[in-house]
Amino acid sequence: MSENPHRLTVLKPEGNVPESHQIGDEAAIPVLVTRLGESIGFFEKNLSNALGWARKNSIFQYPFVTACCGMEYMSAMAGRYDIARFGAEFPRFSPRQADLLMIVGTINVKQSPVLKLVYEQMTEPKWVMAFGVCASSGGFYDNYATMQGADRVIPVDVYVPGCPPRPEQVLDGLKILQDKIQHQLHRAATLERAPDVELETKKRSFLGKLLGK
Amino acid sequence: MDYLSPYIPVLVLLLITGVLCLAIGVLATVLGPRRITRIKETSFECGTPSTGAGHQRHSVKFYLVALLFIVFDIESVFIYPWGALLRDLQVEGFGWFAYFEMLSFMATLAIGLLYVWRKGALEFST
Amino acid sequence: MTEPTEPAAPVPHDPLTFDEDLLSAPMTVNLGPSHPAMHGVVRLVVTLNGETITKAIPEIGFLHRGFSKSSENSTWHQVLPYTDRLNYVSPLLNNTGYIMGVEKLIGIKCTERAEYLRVLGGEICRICDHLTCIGAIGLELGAYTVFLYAIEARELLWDRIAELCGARVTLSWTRVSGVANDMPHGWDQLLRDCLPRVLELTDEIDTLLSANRIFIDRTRDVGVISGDEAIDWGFTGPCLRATGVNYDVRKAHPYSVYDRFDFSIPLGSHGDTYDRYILRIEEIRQSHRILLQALDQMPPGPIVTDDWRYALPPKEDVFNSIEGVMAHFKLIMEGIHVPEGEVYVYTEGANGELGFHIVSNGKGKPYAIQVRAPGLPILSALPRLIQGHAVADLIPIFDSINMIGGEVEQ
Amino acid sequence: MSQALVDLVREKFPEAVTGSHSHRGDEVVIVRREDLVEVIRFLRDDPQADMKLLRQIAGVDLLTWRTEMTGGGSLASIEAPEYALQKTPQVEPRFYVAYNLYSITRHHALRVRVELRSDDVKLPSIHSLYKTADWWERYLYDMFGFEFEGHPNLQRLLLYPEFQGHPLRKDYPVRKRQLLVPELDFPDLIRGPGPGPGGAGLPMSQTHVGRHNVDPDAYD
Repeated sequence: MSENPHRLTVLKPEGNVPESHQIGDEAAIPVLVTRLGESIGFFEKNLSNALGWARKNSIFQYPFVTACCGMEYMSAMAGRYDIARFGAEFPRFSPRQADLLMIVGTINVKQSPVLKLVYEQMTEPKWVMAFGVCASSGGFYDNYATMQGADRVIPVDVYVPGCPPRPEQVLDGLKILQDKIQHQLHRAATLERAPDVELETKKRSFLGKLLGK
Repeated sequence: MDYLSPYIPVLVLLLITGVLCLAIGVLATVLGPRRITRIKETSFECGTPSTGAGHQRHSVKFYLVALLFIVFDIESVFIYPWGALLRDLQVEGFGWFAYFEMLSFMATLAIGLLYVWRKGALEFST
Repeated sequence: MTEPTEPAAPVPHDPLTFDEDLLSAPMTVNLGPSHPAMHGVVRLVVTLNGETITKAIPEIGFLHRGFSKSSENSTWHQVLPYTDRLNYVSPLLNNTGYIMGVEKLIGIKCTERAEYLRVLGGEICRICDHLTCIGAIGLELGAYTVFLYAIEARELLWDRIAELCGARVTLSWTRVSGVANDMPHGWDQLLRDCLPRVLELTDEIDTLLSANRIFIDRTRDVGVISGDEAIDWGFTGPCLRATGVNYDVRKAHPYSVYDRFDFSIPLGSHGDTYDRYILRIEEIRQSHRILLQALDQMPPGPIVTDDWRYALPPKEDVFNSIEGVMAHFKLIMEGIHVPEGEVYVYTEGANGELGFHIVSNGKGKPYAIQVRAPGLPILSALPRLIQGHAVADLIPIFDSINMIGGEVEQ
Repeated sequence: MSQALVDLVREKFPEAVTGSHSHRGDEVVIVRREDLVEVIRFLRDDPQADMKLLRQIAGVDLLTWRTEMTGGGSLASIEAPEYALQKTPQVEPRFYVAYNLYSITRHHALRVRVELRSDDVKLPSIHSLYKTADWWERYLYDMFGFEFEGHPNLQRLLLYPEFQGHPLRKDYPVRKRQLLVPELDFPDLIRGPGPGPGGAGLPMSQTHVGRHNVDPDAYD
């Protein structure tokens, strides 16, 4: 990978890229192991499948709604094309409690730092769905004001085409995301510090010291 | 032991909910990944970097409302047991006494309410 | 951003007075762009004294997609999809507004049947816009069932729109001097069947909200503005009629075939959030009346002019005659040549008067095009509307002006 | 009947009105920059005109009025090519600002037009007459760079403060993006992985893939 000045040192997003064994090691290329079963032990495989099943069926979404796709988002959320049938019904308007960042609508240049900050503030495991063509590739707004797709700002897992996509397409995108979550490698509590950040020693309350947090 | 027997289902219920909450809490901390980064620690202000201090002096009005709430909430806490036991008291002949007792308790608080009302502490948007 | 508190003047302290001199620092709250109540595109920095709002600075532009610049580099027909995405809640009203501007520049008349079809589709979209606004008001005040009823009613209407125009939200259905395709066979009976259900749901919402004690307390005399000041701020549409000023473009300057229908314009009296809400419910019923009359008076005839300089020739002519092929090719490749000129055309959008200022230099592309979005002046008056109210009142006020990011920030 | 309005303005301000015409039913009055505020105050306060509603303030850049290429089928079609823009703008006055006024009680409309030269884009602000003019003037400052003297806070309305230039001017290219967040390295689906064409490290958005003014040897 040539040293590209524009390349942002992006954390290896644990959520949507199968976790490589050494987090933060640039050289470790996240190889998509063809047969997941052989690479890890029996217990780890079952735990990963169980965790994948639990996480895929209870996605809390953060609806980052900006433009016309919001109308179809309402339809997907409301009674007829109910997204609740797939467990993703509960919108959480705080990145702390959300698993899925749904970018619904156009991301223009002024909105890109906002989108990046919200993505960075989301807690792992996190996934991103680009809802609609404008979020996937800028749509037909190829001009000075519009980012040509949200994946120029943050890594995106699932692209839902359509301007705006019909609610069935959205549910199909959600199914694809759920399959991806199911087949990812989920590991137990990984307390690695992020490579480039060493938090100063936090003043820990009595309970904090007690629980050794 | 038979005196406590009606409470066994409640005990079982408490046990189950306790175990359930504990299990969820422990599982979440054990299985959930924790990647602490500097940006994640900053406060979320709808996507814009937060400005200004986190802790500022709140208006006194909030404190007043909280105080009033506590006063009248405790009052209602005392009324519930009284209401439950009124019938038994009446059987033992203390009915009227208990009734007037509670009436005087509520009268004093009513006077307090009147004072606060006249003083204008209830209008919030001054 | 916290302003320093002024030093309290040394006045003889009356122990019984409350917190006159216990000044606390005004708190600055940032209702940022990515906020559900701000529709994701407006950033409002609100300075609070306790609960009451003292100052609010709106910042917009988070959905500025360069409509004018992109339209100046597309042919006259290619601009249509851009106009859909201005007010994406009632897209056909934008299409009609823009195409009437182009027709006014060319000086061409739309065919009779197409006028009725435009009115039909436009009124259905107006009902959808009001339903979405009412659903949002209900949702953000906690009435989730109102939201579900409104979206269900809108789904029914979107089915009819999908059958008529082919798409649910982004229609691009009008063409110069006409519409893209005719009404499918038996569609008017489908519409007649679904309208009573829509009205039933609207009445359900009406009974749920309009006489609801909590709703009235939250919206009556909240965000009040007088008629003259509203005009000074540039209000039009339901927000202006809520103050009692009778200005509706369909009645003031009857364009298209609106003069053939009898419908009334509901007027409010207080100019507050409750009136803006109740007006929208009333306008749904008026639009329903227009729809029924339009269905009854629907004339037969062509849906687009046969002048091939401006309208695509029918397919059998394109495949069988050389003139058809030439006309078709030149229209697609070069776009229609609109005579030089500058025009401002205004129609009644769902939120107010939607104006297009179009300049043409005789070539295939619009030379300059700017939209008079009904939402922009109303949003600029937001700090004035929420001044002195509690933070909780900010949400219903913002919902009642029904700000649509797409049209305000083009 | 709004022709009577034009005559009313013409005889009230004979020297201020430099021209007037009517096109497709829209009355237009061209006014000198200095008397703009007077004319509009007269139109607003005069009971006969009674123009209480300022609908819109629109701006137009007449730079490529003659040289605009014919319309092309696709968006990637011909913008005004660079070489045409380097030449000094022959069109003088280059910009004009159109004030669309309307009277709700009289049901008539009028457009007041002020023409500006390219080197001197100042004109008086009318925010004292209409409260709605505040944001329209900020919009025109943002898009065209017109300085409205006397405006309370003339800042960009839609674009971010770091934006250089004024996009709705005809010499501003359509796709010139000024990014706030550096772009992620983006594998170009057509040309395969690695930085986009147009020199090492130039992210996709800055390139003009398949568009006309990219010199051929820029492709690596």
